[in-house]
Amino acid sequence: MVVAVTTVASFEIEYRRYLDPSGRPERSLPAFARDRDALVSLYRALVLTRAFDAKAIALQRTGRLGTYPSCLGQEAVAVGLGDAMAPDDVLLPYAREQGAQFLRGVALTELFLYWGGDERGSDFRRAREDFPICVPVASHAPHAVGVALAFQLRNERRVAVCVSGDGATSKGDFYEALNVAGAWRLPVVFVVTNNQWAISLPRSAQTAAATLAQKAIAAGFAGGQVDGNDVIAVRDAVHRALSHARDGAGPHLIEALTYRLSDHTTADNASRYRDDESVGGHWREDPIARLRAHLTAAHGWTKDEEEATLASCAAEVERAAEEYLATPPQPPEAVFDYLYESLPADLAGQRAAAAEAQAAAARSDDG
Amino acid sequence: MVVAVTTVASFEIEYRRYLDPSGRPERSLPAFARDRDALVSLYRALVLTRAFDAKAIALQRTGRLGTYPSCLGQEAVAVGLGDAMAPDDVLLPYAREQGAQFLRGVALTELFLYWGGDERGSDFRRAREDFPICVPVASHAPHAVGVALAFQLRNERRVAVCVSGDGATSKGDFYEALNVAGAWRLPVVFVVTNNQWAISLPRSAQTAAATLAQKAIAAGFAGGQVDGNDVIAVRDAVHRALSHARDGAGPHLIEALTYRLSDHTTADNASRYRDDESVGGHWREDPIARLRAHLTAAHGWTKDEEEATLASCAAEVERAAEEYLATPPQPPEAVFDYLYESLPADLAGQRAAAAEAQAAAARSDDG
Amino acid sequence: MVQALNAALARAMAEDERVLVLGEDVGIDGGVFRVTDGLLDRFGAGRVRDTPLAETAIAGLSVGVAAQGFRPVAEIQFMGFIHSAVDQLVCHASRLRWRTRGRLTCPLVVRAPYGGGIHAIEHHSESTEAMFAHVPGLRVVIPSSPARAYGLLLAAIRDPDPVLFLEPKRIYRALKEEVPDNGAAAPLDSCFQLRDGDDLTLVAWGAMLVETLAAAERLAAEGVTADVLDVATLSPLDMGTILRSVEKTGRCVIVHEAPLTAGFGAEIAARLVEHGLLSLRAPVKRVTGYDTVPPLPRLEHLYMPSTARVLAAARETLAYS
Amino acid sequence: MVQALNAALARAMAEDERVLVLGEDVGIDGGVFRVTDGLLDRFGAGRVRDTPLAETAIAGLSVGVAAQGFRPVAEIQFMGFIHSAVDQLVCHASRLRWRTRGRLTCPLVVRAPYGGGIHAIEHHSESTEAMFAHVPGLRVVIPSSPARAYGLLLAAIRDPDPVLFLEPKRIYRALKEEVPDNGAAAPLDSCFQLRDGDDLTLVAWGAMLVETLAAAERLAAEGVTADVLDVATLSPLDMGTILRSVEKTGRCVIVHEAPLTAGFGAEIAARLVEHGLLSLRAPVKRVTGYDTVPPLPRLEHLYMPSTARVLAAARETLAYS
Ligand SMILES: Cc1ncc(C[n+]2csc(CCOP(=O)(O)OP(=O)(O)O)c2C)c(N)n1
Ligand SMILES: Cc1ncc(C[n+]2csc(CCOP(=O)(O)OP(=O)(O)O)c2C)c(N)n1
Ligand SMILES: [Mg+2]
Ligand SMILES: [Mg+2]
Repeated sequence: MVVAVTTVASFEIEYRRYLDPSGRPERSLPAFARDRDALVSLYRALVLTRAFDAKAIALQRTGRLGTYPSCLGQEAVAVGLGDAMAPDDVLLPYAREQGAQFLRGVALTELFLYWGGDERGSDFRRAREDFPICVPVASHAPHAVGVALAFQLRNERRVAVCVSGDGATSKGDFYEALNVAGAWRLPVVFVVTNNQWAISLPRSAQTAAATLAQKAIAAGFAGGQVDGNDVIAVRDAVHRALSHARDGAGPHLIEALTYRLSDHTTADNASRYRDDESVGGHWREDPIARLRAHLTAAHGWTKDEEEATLASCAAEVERAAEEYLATPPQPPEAVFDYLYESLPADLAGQRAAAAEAQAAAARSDDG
Repeated sequence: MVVAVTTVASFEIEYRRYLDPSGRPERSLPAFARDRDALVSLYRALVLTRAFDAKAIALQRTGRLGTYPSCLGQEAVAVGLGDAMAPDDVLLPYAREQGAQFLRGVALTELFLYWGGDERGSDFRRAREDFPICVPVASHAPHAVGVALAFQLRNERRVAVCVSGDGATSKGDFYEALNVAGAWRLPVVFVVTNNQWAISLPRSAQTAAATLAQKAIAAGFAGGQVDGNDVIAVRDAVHRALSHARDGAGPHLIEALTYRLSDHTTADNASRYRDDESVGGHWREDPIARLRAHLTAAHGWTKDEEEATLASCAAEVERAAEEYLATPPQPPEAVFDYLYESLPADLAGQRAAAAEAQAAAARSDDG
Repeated sequence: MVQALNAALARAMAEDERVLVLGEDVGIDGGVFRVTDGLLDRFGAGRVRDTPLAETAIAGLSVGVAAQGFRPVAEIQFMGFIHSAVDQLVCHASRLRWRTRGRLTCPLVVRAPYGGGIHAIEHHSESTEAMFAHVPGLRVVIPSSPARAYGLLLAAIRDPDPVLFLEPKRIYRALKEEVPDNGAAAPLDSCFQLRDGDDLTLVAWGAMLVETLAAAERLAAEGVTADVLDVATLSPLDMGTILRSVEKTGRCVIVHEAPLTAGFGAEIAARLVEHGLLSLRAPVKRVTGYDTVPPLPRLEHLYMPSTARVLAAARETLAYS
Repeated sequence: MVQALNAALARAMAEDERVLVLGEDVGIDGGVFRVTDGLLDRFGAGRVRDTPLAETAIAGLSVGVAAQGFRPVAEIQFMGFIHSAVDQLVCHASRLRWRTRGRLTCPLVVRAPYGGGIHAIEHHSESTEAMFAHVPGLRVVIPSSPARAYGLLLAAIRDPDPVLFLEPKRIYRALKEEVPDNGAAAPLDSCFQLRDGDDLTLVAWGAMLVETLAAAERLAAEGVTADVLDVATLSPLDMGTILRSVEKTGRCVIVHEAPLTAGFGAEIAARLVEHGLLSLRAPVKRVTGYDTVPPLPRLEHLYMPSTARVLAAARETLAYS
């Protein structure tokens, strides 16, 4: 029987990569990536991020930091997008964007403070408009829409960049944000770091969608995939999306394919749900080794330069760790301040009572 | 510059229609639609629905019914899907599916009671497993996923059918439901009645998506469009989706294109946000006239048959309205019962106090 | 009250271009209750925005645009649909200043019509103010007259922190009164004393002031005078005024439409017994909705606290000694 | 407590095949706190389901599958993430039986670890039980020991109506005790009396019983004896037991971790003054978290109610006359 059918819409999802896992270019590189200095600074950002990550885990293991989410193996996503952003764009991170935050001007000490359990870690001295880390998954996606709305209302050529994980794409707020961003053609770029896991849930069980990039189709704008372990591809894709958004052409979604080499956090034990061999295989995709290989082959990166880079990053991380460990906690009043611009009378009473309670506790041994 | 791009996924959205607005078949009709009796029963269901709708509005205007959402012009969507469903499938309606509910066995009197402000209107004597009308937009979509999960767990060849509007597709719970349904390959069909409006918001402002059918792409399953004013196309599309789901092939989304000829509800005044001319034009698409024209041309539908149908539907609606108006309200205790299977002691106290308060009010004139 | 709210919004938008109005049907339709009527024509589609049907996004994008220095006034069409916005209000709006030690702030107002008594359809009669009064960092404000609606909404919009502004829809059009559009804000930290008395303190907010004032009238006719306090700003709460009144009267009845258990009346009663036990000459009574779902229209009248119930409680309290 | 909860879940699944367990990471990972450890192996992926990361869907599909006769036990990984499920709990789970006059029901249990004191990251220390105790039709249950966790969880799963089951994560592993896996459910409508006394009534729930019992110990050493009541089932509330105790002691201190204002302690205090005023020989004190966000680990200890604060309040109450 003939069926009454006409095709009314069709869509495609593209994938981008420049460097193969061994660091060999598969295609001619984008302009920025032919400049040795540009690549070296990307490389240093990757190395610094990994050094910070290792130190954070070491501090946690020795009881000097709280639960911490490692970004081991995913550094290129954060570094690529952080490098592509303009200073006055606004970053809305999830939790594994250490590399991007550092490039944005967030101090290593600030991130140590935050994961060390001190609210001042979110009071960035630079990157004043960037959002703090967002623990409730995907709940920052609507914030990015609001930030982009502010840019649109003020006719500013700025873009909000929201980063989330593969698991976040299952949440309603993620989708609502995409839909409004599309409906209002807002300058916002959604970067989905697909590290293949949401704690113990593999990407394959998170959604039946063949790609996470196609989540954007439901919201009426384009999405694409990129090799998230190829920092050149990430930076290039994010840069394109940013220019597109700056020109008023609306939002874009980038799915960066990578792999979470670490446990979900220091509180997690991934061996309960995935076997180490399969994880080990992903080291072949290591974004740092990949860029180093390319630098060596194409730009004569030397052993001395490598060692100097490692050393300076290690030193920078050590300095930050010491500064963090030397930072005294906030005064007790900090429990009450910062909630309202000016302390309401009702809360002032509690603030006083609390001070009294502490004084009492100090006097007695009951505490 | 050559760019490193490969296409990793592509999608298409199809549109189906059998009868053009004048009732002329554009394609050979599906088997069921060549049977005069089948078409006549569909036709009667459409006429009955419109008669009920008119009566409900009349009752509301005369203060004998509460706020009511008319389905004028959209009857073919509900009738087509209601007719396609098997008795033991489960319907999760939004609010304009009167035609489907009647075909499922919900009594006209029950819907009058519900919109008249009586909870017993949701205690369907038949269609015992169907869900009641769902006022919080899209919040029933996850319920459909749960019902479908029950069918899957029991290996039953049953399907949950969730109906919502175009506005509902912007909500996070709608999307979360689609995503889980796709991930778990559940037997559920989502029908989106795109009547072009969400109260005052036109479909074009609801989302940048070219179609609402493509919302399914984000969830990893197929969606398609159908002419929602062609009851044959609706029934055919829903029937295909149901068989597909029954066979374990997972969910499907159908966007039924129609038009809300009425105000949003009896509490709304659509002339504030759309001009009557543009609305009037849509009468050319009237699903009832369309099927009648086809019945007349292809099956010798007579004036007598037409009048008999109108008369019997009018009579059925009148009987139901009288039954509704003659139904005394629930006893006062009904305010406390049905909340828990057995009344907790704490609530029993309030139940007694309430009875006392009423008695007092009855005695005095304070109430 | 609708006109007063509309005037306050227009005033706020005119005097501060950072003020935005957004929500479902707030534009050309002027809001389903017409509170935003005319704002689109006057201030344009940039600042008066119809949103897609998505409460989480409405609240969440408001947090984002507020962090950028705008002052969004977001409408949730009915309080029954505010639940999808709770996550954004609890995890973000109320905490952004706290989380960033004051670096980013959230000068946001979320407006929502609330309460029953208008024979509405399902999910259109809820009053869940107590759930929000429990959220640190979120102000909860409820007007009970056109004048207070005007002054409190202006204050809420000018406040640098997030405010949940609940509008008792039953009295949207009931109470008519001339409200001078003078831009004068009302205080966000004090109860309003609506009647003066010596024998009894009646505490209420929102539409329940109608029944409460009627009861006070009735009692006055019988020679019993009552303080009638409109709490207005549930959070932060002005307990001082209530304590002072009960110190004088020794007797208190609290009236609210929300269910009894864990309703906001409990907080007031608890503070009375904690800080005013000595002045209490009778048990503090609460006249509230029952711990049930608001019934559909046919039985709704059995649920709503009535003047008769307020009077009965008042008389019991007065009889106590 | 983790083992007791795990045993209760296993028992319930073994004795009733309609019982399902679902949530994020409840399968192979056994839940981030291991409460569902081993259930996947024993009962299979059909009945123990890892869900996508979507709390609204978790709650909503649980309502749907419950309406079909299953008995889902849904886990929300931390109470700080329950807000996205509020809409489903308030508008649907708690009302399905009511809305359909008993035709469709919702035998659903939503489990969530709650409370602070474990030096967790942001949004992992909340206690918002009061918001849910205000929802008619939703039971709110909180265990304070392994034995009560076992009995109350079994009762919650067997109950024909929706139950929010909050697990005080601070004592997940703190209190060790042998719990016989005898399938015996605990009552869902009564407080547990943990200590007997004459001078004072201490009321608490969840992890706060640790500080409360410690305070009672200390007072006993000083010759002051206290009734210690574990409310356990906040809603519906067993006020009778509390009233009887205060009738005896005349003095009451309520302890909870949640912020003071509109916390559940207010409901108990309010009922004491409404129904037990005559027996009150001192103001009812509440020792609670402050009306602030739970601070991050470095200052968290300043927020958590301490034994010292409970003692101070108890002594004030005892000194009062
Ligand atoms: C709304 C919400 N639910 C649950 C959690 C607990 N949780 C923290 S991270 C996480 C998985 C996130 O996965 P993904 O989005 O892929 O990001 P990833 O951690 O893999 O980078 C979960 C379930 C949370 N933080 N927020
Ligand atoms: C969550 C929620 N938000 C807002 C409303 C108020 N409301 C009722 S119907 C409606 C528009 C629905 O539009 P659509 O989904 O297209 O269905 P239609 O009414 O057009 O059939 C709105 C905003 C609601 N019922 N639920
Ligand atoms: Mg992930
Ligand atoms: Mg519509």
